[in-house]
Amino acid sequence: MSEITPELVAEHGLTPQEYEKVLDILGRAPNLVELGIFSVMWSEHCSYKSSKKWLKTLPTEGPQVIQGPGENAGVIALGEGLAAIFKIESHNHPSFIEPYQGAATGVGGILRDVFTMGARPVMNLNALRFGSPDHPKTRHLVSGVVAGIGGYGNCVGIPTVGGEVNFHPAYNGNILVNAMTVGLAPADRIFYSAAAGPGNPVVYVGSKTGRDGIHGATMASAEFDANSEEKRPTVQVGDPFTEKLLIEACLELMETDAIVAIQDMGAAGLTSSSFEMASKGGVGVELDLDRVPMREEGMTPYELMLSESQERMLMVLKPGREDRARRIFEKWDLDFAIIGRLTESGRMVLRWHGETVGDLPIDPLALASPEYDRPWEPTPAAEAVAVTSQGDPLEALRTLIGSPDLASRRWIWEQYDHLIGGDTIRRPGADAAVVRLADGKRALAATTDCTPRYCYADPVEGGRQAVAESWRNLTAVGARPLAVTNNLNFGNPERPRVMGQLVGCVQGMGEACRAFDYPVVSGNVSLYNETEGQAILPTPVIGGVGLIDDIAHLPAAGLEQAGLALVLIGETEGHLGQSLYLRDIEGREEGSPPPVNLEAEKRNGDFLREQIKQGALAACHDLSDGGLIVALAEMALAGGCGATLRVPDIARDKMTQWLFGEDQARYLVATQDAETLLASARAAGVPAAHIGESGGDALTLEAIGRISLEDLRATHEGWLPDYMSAGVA
Amino acid sequence: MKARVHVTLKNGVLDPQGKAIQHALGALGFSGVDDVRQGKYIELDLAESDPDKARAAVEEMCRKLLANTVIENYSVEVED
Amino acid sequence: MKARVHVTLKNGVLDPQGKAIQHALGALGFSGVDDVRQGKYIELDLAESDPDKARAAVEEMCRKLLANTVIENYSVEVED
Amino acid sequence: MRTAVIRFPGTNREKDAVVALERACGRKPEIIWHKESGLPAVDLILLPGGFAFGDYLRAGAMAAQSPIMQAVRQAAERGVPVIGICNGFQVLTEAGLLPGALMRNAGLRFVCRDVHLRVESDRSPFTEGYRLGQVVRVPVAHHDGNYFADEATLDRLEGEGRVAFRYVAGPGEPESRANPNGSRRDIAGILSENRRILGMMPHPEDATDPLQGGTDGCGLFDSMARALA
Ligand SMILES: Nc1ncnc2c1ncn2[C@@H]1O[C@H](COP(=O)(O)OP(=O)(O)O)[C@@H](O)[C@H]1O
Ligand SMILES: [Mg+2]
Repeated sequence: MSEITPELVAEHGLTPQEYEKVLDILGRAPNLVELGIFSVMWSEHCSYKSSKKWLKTLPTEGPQVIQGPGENAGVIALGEGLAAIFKIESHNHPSFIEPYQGAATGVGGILRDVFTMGARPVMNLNALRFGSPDHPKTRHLVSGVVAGIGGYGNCVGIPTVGGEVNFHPAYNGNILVNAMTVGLAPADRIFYSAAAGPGNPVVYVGSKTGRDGIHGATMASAEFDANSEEKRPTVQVGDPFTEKLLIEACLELMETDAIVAIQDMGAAGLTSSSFEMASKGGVGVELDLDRVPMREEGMTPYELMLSESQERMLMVLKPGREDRARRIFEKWDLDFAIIGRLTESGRMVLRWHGETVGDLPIDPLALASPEYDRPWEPTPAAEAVAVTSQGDPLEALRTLIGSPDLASRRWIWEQYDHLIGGDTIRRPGADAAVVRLADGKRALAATTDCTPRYCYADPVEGGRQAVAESWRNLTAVGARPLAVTNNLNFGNPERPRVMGQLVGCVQGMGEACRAFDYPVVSGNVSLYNETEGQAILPTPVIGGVGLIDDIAHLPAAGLEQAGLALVLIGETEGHLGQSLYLRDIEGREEGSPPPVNLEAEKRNGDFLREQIKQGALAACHDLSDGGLIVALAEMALAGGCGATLRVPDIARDKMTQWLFGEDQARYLVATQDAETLLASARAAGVPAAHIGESGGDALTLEAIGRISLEDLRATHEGWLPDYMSAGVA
Repeated sequence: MKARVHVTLKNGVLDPQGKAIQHALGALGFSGVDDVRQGKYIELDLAESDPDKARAAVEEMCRKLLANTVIENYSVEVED
Repeated sequence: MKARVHVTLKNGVLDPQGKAIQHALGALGFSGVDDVRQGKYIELDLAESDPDKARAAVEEMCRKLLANTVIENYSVEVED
Repeated sequence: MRTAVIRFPGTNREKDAVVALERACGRKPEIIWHKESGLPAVDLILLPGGFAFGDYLRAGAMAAQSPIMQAVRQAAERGVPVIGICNGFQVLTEAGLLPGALMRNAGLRFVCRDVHLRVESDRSPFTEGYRLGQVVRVPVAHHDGNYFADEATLDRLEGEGRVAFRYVAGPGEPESRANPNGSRRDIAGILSENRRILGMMPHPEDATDPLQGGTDGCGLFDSMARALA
């Protein structure tokens, strides 16, 4: 057994203080296996040591919540005996190293978090951030990430129905790949991870364990030879076929009454899954590591405990159910091995050919992980910006609609099977994805949202805005927003400015979630997203899920017929700070983001949902990046019908602000009956204005000019495919 | 001049395809197949006629495009 | 004993992957690449120790599974 | 009408097919596991979409060797109609029940979108409900749908009227977007010699409900229900 030197401790990412705590807990020095276990259990990824204090401030409860944060995924009730199970997770670093496999295994990981709780996954979404399109790596990363997400999801057979993509130089050295899965399960048959019942068998199923993704000490330790790099791929390769079998086998087993507890082996593999299950259930575990199915010869206990091989699950079965379970996994040609038992000891005892190679107390390790109150600094308030230029608005629109952040994502989602299952009733490209439930009447809606440039300028406002935008996107398809999952992507939390961004964003998110009764039920934190001192923009991605009670009322995403009145819902001040207009037309990334008025959001959204329910709206779209004129152009392109817009007199002198301002809490709707809609709005205290009509094959700004849909479509659809084919990916 | 490139997965990297082939061969009744690894085989026709230069060029192609050196090895042969 | 199988596309079968590689090599500035064909390379570890028997078995594997003879040729080498 | 849907490990579009079959035939199909060696007496066998065995090695290659394919072959020989959609088409070519092969899409990327198909033969139990020359819109979702056969085979398929569907440009769509995968002669689906086996890459089963964005796929399922009832 190698000696534990300070270097070895440091290589395992433990600070000297943390190592002192290890010595305290054990009352002796750990051996290498044990050190490896502490190292991964106390890693930022597994312990949330920098973020825990702040995550606790988020609202997590509500009558709809069956399970909030703390399990593999969050669970909410949909009524009629059905539950939705969902979570989002990042795979940022692996995707930068190897975009195809990194993104693919990210999808695999989040799928497991959801089906491990008993759900059949029904929708995948992904939130992606890439560097500047000019950066030499960007094309390759876009190509690989998109192919990887599609490659995995398509093969497993879960429709990928939504997501978002931004480009910004702050992600040049550190892209973000966040994947979200939503699944469905009977509300009375949810599976949890708390182990129970000393004596019960601990069962390993899925793929064999290889030397994938083992971090920590390498060369310094005598156990590793010079070839260890070659032996230890840092990149895991996904096997979606095995994942598909694993889903089917697990769901088949879940139909029987055999499982006490189940948990996927995600980050830190066997270590975190076994410790978490034991700790949650207050039991001990004995594992015979030599029984773990192994892919390669000569694997060590250290490697087995730390491997991050994909497509594996750990379960505790009821006594006597082993054979039945084994038959199911054999039917699906998957490995099945009883690798241990639960005990009453509260300890994790690891054996290797009969010899004890590790013996650790479970709770101190799992629960007493470090928790830091890291120093933080608020982001200084930004100055208000003045916009004086009044350039040609239609030219600006043409530029924006074909710009990297607003151009059509068709090139991406056509690589995703977004139709499989036959229940996709709103295809990608609109506000929220909509997938019909088996009852044929209701549907789930989901979306991912974040505007990182807002978060950077004002973390609190940005945090609020991300939640508000997701809530709006669900509202725009007539869904009742039910709950969110979130992925907090930030730089190095040891830098007070970055920590301040996290604190601010979480504060803003919490306020908005509270205001909307839109609790956080799951999430993920990804820190240290920086290279060479350049941190990413703070990117707290919100994954929102809502329920449509009757799909008969689903409004169209676009203008599909002439003669409809266009009504703008919500108040327009013309806020251009941090707008895409300011950035992409005037080249200024400046100012404060548009303020989010949570009351106005709620009032306008509730009003809009009611109108949809009454069948008053033919089409509906929320306003966000690029403001009113961009939203209108998107609706015209989506439905294939043009429109005429009247700039109100009061807006004439501030036309740029009126057209491109990114004020929140707004929707653009099309209706047959503007008068009734306006009257209802007045009654509800909701600002609303009749601003134009649908019709024609162009977008016309009355008394200003027109731009043909064909022209708009060419720029909008052209940018991404042209960009991707202009160089080697 | 012809060049031949073999691109194979590094040791220790999971090879789902190889694993599936091995399994399928077993199901077809071929016994005694202990391991299967699948790689790529790429043939190039080059205008270059100097073998050393051709090899150098193809090795650069491997690094830049043909192999994903994070998970794959490559080997190059040129015809003499 | 080790066997190596090369599966290549027949002449006359258009090879989209090869074409894409050729195009990408051009875009990367490699000139003089006249043609690229991509095939598969499969390595098998066999329990069999008689080379003739091993070869015969692997050829049958190719016919039955490893190659699609509508579009592909195969060749087998066994280690001696 | 009794129908069977074959399920391989990695099959993933069986639900879509089951829903469409049930809608047209009024009866749930039986799902048959690939390890079975026999089939119940049925009037139609459907091989659905998916990634059987991960599509590793070649799409459909391993599935074509499954025990159930023996039974499918025998049923086909007795004249039981067999339809392979997407992965099912790939399996049928790999099993030698249909000529040619499905190669990687010419664009190398997976493609999921609506395409337009012209009905090239109304002489089969699968297509008789369509008008010859009718253009229908249904989605594709595949990575290996690039149909290849040698010239002689292609000539023969055309000569014998065995091309069932061809990709064509839809209204207002550029020619260049018509064929999503590079298939020879824009072939999207073909029939066997006796016209009782159909293989096609597009997914008519995902175009059977207005909420899916179209119902042009109903023609195919209704044809089968009528022809085989
Ligand atoms: N930003 C967050 N907000 C709310 N809950 C979070 C957040 N980040 C992580 N969680 C919760 O913490 C728990 C552990 O997360 P994680 O380690 O990602 O789980 P897993 O190991 O299943 O991938 C989960 O219940 C997750 O939902
Ligand atoms: Mg988990």
